[in-house]
Amino acid sequence: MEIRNRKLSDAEFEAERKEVLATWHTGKEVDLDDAFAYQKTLTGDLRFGDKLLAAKKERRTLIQPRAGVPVLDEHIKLMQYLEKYGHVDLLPSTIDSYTRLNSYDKAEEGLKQSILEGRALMNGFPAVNHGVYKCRHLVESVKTPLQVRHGTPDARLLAEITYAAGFTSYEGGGISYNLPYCKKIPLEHTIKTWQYVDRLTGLYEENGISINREPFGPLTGTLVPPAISHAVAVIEALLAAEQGVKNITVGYGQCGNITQDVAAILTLQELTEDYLDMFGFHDVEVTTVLHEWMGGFPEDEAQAFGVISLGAACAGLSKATKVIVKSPHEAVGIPTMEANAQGCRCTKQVINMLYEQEYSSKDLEVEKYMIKNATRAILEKCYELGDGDWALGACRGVETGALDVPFAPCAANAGLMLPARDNEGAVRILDPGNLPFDQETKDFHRRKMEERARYENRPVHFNMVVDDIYAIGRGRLVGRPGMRDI
Amino acid sequence: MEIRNRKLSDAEFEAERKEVLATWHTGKEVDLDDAFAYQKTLTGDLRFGDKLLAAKKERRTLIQPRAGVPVLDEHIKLMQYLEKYGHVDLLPSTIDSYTRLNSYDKAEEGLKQSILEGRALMNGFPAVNHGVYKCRHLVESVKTPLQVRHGTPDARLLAEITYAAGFTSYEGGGISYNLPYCKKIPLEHTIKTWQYVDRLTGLYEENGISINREPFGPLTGTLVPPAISHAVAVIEALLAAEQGVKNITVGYGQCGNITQDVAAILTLQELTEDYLDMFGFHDVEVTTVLHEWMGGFPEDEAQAFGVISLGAACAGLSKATKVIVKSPHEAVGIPTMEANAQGCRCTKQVINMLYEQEYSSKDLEVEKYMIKNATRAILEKCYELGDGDWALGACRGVETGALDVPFAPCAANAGLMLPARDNEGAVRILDPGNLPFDQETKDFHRRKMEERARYENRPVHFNMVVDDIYAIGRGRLVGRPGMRDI
Amino acid sequence: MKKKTIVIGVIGNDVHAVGNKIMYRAFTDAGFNVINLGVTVTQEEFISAAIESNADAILVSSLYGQGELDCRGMREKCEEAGIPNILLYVGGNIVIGKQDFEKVEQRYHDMGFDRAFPPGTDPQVDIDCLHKDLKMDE
Amino acid sequence: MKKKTIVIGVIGNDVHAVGNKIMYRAFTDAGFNVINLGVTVTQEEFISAAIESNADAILVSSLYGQGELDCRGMREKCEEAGIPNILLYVGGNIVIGKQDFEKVEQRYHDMGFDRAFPPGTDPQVDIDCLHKDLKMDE
Ligand code: B12
Ligand code: B12
Repeated sequence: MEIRNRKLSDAEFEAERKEVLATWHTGKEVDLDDAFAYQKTLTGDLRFGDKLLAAKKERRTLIQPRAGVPVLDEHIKLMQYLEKYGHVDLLPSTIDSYTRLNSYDKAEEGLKQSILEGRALMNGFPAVNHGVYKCRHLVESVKTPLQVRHGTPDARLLAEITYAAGFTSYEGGGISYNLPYCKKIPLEHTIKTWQYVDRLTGLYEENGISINREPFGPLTGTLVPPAISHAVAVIEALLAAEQGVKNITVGYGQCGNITQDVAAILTLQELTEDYLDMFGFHDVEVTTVLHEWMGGFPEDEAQAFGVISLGAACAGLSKATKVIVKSPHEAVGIPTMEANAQGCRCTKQVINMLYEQEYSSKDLEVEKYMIKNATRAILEKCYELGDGDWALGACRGVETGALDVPFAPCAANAGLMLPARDNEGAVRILDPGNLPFDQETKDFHRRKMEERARYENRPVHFNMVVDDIYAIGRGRLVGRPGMRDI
Repeated sequence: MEIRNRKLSDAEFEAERKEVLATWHTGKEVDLDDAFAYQKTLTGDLRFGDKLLAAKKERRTLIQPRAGVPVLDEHIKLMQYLEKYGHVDLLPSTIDSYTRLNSYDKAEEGLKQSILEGRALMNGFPAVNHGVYKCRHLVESVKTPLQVRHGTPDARLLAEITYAAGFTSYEGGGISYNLPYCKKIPLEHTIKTWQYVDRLTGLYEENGISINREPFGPLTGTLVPPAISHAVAVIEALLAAEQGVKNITVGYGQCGNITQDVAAILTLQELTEDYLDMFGFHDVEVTTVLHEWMGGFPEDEAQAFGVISLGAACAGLSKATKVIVKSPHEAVGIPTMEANAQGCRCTKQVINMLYEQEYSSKDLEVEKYMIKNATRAILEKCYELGDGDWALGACRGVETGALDVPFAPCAANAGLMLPARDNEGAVRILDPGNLPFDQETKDFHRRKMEERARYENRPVHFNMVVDDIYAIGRGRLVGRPGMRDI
Repeated sequence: MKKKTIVIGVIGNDVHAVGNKIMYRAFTDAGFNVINLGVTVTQEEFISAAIESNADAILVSSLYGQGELDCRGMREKCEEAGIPNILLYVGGNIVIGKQDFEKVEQRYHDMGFDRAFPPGTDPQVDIDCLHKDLKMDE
Repeated sequence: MKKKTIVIGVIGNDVHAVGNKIMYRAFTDAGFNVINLGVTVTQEEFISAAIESNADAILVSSLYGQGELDCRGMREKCEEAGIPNILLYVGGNIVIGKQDFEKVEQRYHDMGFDRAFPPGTDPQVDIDCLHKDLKMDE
């Protein structure tokens, strides 16, 4: 497949669209004019992007949970509960894993079984199976804007249906919903399907309807150094902008060291704006999202609240535009609506208490500098590999390991680099693999890892990585040798 | 009463001691030689002070809950539960409020009723009524050093009994256990009874047994500016050192602005060491304690976890030697042992995750400077008022409002100054009353309050204070006009 | 309308002063004549203050958990003192620990309190109840 | 003693890769011959890999919650494929939400799994069970 970063022509889009809508019977329910008309009834605080922009202006951090159950009525109940008892500012609808891999028939079966057994057997809301009208019923049952949250390599039909139904934000992207979310799908393929989603978004935009788009920041959620997720975010923002997207939220998953986390959010905003500007997209609005800790959680709920609070604190201190909330059930399973709302209230308390506060650490500048340098190095290498084309560059970058996501299941990912925490708990590069870093950056990371090795009296080694993966679940940030629970 | 800061003579002490031991029948159980011998069996990690010093060296923050129930067996069960499921480093025994005001007969009745009804009717452990032997049984039932935590203006008998029983730390002081804890007892009186406690501690010290002493830092727990609690802590440290105390933990209650809180712990350590040194006490070991938020809590447990976590974060970031933990039941009532342990585990998770991290805010120096300046101003004024005697100076300072604790119930307290939060949530002085601040300090506070007034578009006024008192309970730090829950 | 008089204070060995200070302000602002006895108030002190001021109600605060012990027999003492029908409220954290409030309320009703309020009750709620119980809006 | 062979992988549409990578390492370090099928593995893939490698056990991971749907009929498929008695383990977050694990275990036993493991089980526990069930220490 030849992939290029250029706007789909109307003809290309139309042709592809026919195929997409035919992949499941609910595709028939989508009518663009009707969709535009419906979307236009949703204004002000009912629009995701508007609410984000207002928050950004006030330097407020909005809160949003993840949540989705298969059966429509139950899902509506869940959303209303989160509105009322979670005090959420933004609502999700988390899509089930069958839909995510386009197994609509399996989803149909799972939905049926869930109704039959009276309990959820799927991990999310199968929006495609429900179709446009049922999803509109959902939209009309709440007073809060809704976003589709998923992990779908080919999310074209899902976008068609949910946009037509009045969702005003859509998570995902061709890289961020490939590498962490599938095993064998080529990157060209997902970038292409996501060009479609972005073009669809652009089409709405051209018709006066702004839909917020959010590349998935945390990737595998496991020791992802900021520069890597930043590079993905920037590329996906550029790809989206090319198709006419105007409202983008770039994301980052809390790593655990406060200085690094605050620096990450600040640089994410700066870098994305810089690159969009540099490539001529001057009218794209950029906001940020911090995801509370995305790796393995402690099983104990009280400890989980501690992790949640520290994530919330980083969001609050960095003035991320929104924060994606975890629940005290995280380590065990999909939260009950009560547990989910608890995570929200805990987060809101922390966010509120930090609203007035700024984080002005002396080390912040160093951290910001290092993140920016490393991100730019990856971006420049990709651009070069793509001969000036971001889509091609992303593919070649991933292939060669210039853009390398740790622990990704996808075969396309090189998997050569290894991350680990340094002695202050910041995520660094233990082995750069083929990351295109300059000597300064490499030395910095190496020095940081050696500092830790000296402290722990063991060599810089993969054991550190394993210990770090377990660490937060066992009550600490850095995986020290011989650590016990708490 | 003539109060002077000088070491009690053996004769004075002996005479007073007879009276003290006669005030309740369990006083007969105290025999000093036997007590020394018993205390000497407790070594290493069974001694509170040693554990604190080891932690200080490693820059670790130990965790300690509050907990106490009337019936001995239940209390032992509680302590063992907290050891096992709270992962606590230090144990308390919180004393009931009848014992605190020396109503041993009422305590006896409450204890009886509690046994009779099979549920606790008192808010703590009546150690005096239980006496030396039963308390030794408690000490022997746990592997963690125990501290007496209370709020007792005249705590002489309680000290005699618990020291003899093997407690290795004792909270309180003549000022900090007067102003917040009683209505009419003159300050001279409590300073005098606490000289006795400190002399008793000194006597143990002279016999090779170090007992840790901890002035009560948070005072009324409600918008107490650091300089005021610091001044009390320093004076009580000096008074204790005069009687021969060698191991002192000075405390501070989280105010909510991270920079202020970290600055407070750092300056508390510095100031206490400086003054002890200045007055010739070169061999006193000083450690610090941060109390998680001591004011009104949110009723919702998830929100309470947020408050707890932020407190824990301040302790972890400032490397306080220990942190006193709150529970998610705080707003409602004395926590069950389960809720208490939850607070501990949440705190431990946060503390652990911040162990490797430092807080190096650029504003920290300004904050430290302001706290030190204001504390020194109060201390110097008291010293001057006391004609060079700290005990007399404290009394005269309180009388004139040079040392003024907000919201204190005690008649001795002037109650002229008013605190409120500034626009960043730091606790400032809204009305200095008679606080002996120089122009720079006064201007600083005034400016900070005016900043807030401008932002809120209302005058600097007592309404701010009321709003601030409610704020954290309602889900935020600064009490803004018209605020709703969360 | 004549100003209604209420006596407020914190009972027993309880020294929680903050809520008391705020209640004083709130009730004064709401037009009551408030006799504030502060903290560590005995049943006897409440009752004599009520008699002296010819009060319409006594509002007992208890925060520290021992309220149940401290409040026992208060209604009987009021009867003995000749104010058998005086309105008696209690509020704060009136028992030890987190308990089912309906049961707690019942216990206080049994002790002769007209109303018992759960933790953190907003002063506006108390004021509304006083208006109702003292028929102030009729 | 001959090395025991085990097949591991993550079933269904599940892409949780981290635990799988760590298990691969842990079992290899513990002396097993490990066939790792990675994520999104079908029942058929597990079974053919087990037959091909003459495996002693299949360790199914399911993290994403839909394991119950994905695992139904697996024992029957093993029987059909001629490995009716192969040791079958399942572990991870094998149901939706926080459920009573005893009931969950029962459900998986009923489906023909020899053992089911609760969330976050340490690899050492799995290794100990394998040693026992494959009589490796006898
Ligand atoms: C600040 C505080 C302290 C300060 C008090 C300083 C002072 N002198 O005022 C200090 C640190 C000294 C302290 C000490 C103690 N405290 Co204290 N304290 C608190 C805390 C955190 C806040 C109280 C407060 O000021 N709230 C703000 C004000 C505005 O609200 P309020 O007091 O609730 O009052 C409002 C309403 O309740 C209502 N209200 C109050 N009374 C009445 C009456 C009527 C009739 C009505 C209608 C309404 C009403 O209106 C008020 C104004 O809005 C509470 C827990 C909480 N609420 O978060 C614990 C708490 C009250 N304390 C408690 C305890 C046990 C103690 C101690 C025994 C120490 C200990 N074991 O930890 C000692 C007691 C000393 C003594 N002899 O009394 C417990 C009581 C437990 C229980 N009931 O089961 C609590 C609930 C904490 C807990 N969960 O363990 N405490
Ligand atoms: C990281 C993570 C992700 C990453 C995964 C990246 C990747 N590709 O690997 C991302 C962000 C992409 C992700 C996506 C999703 N996730 Co996820 N994820 C997690 C998380 C936070 C950590 C998992 C992890 O890596 N742990 C560390 C490793 C070392 O531990 P482990 O995986 O548990 O494995 C160990 C043990 O369980 C055991 N073990 C595992 N398998 C087996 C098998 C046997 C036989 C034995 C004996 C032992 C054993 O040994 C392993 C090594 O120690 C967990 C929650 C948690 N645990 O805290 C949720 C979690 C697993 N995810 C969940 C869900 C629902 C999803 C999504 C559907 C999105 C959503 N709704 O939020 C998608 C699913 C996509 C898909 N199609 O599969 C749920 C599952 C819910 C449930 N079962 O009820 C969880 C529990 C979170 C939650 N509470 O909602 N996730």
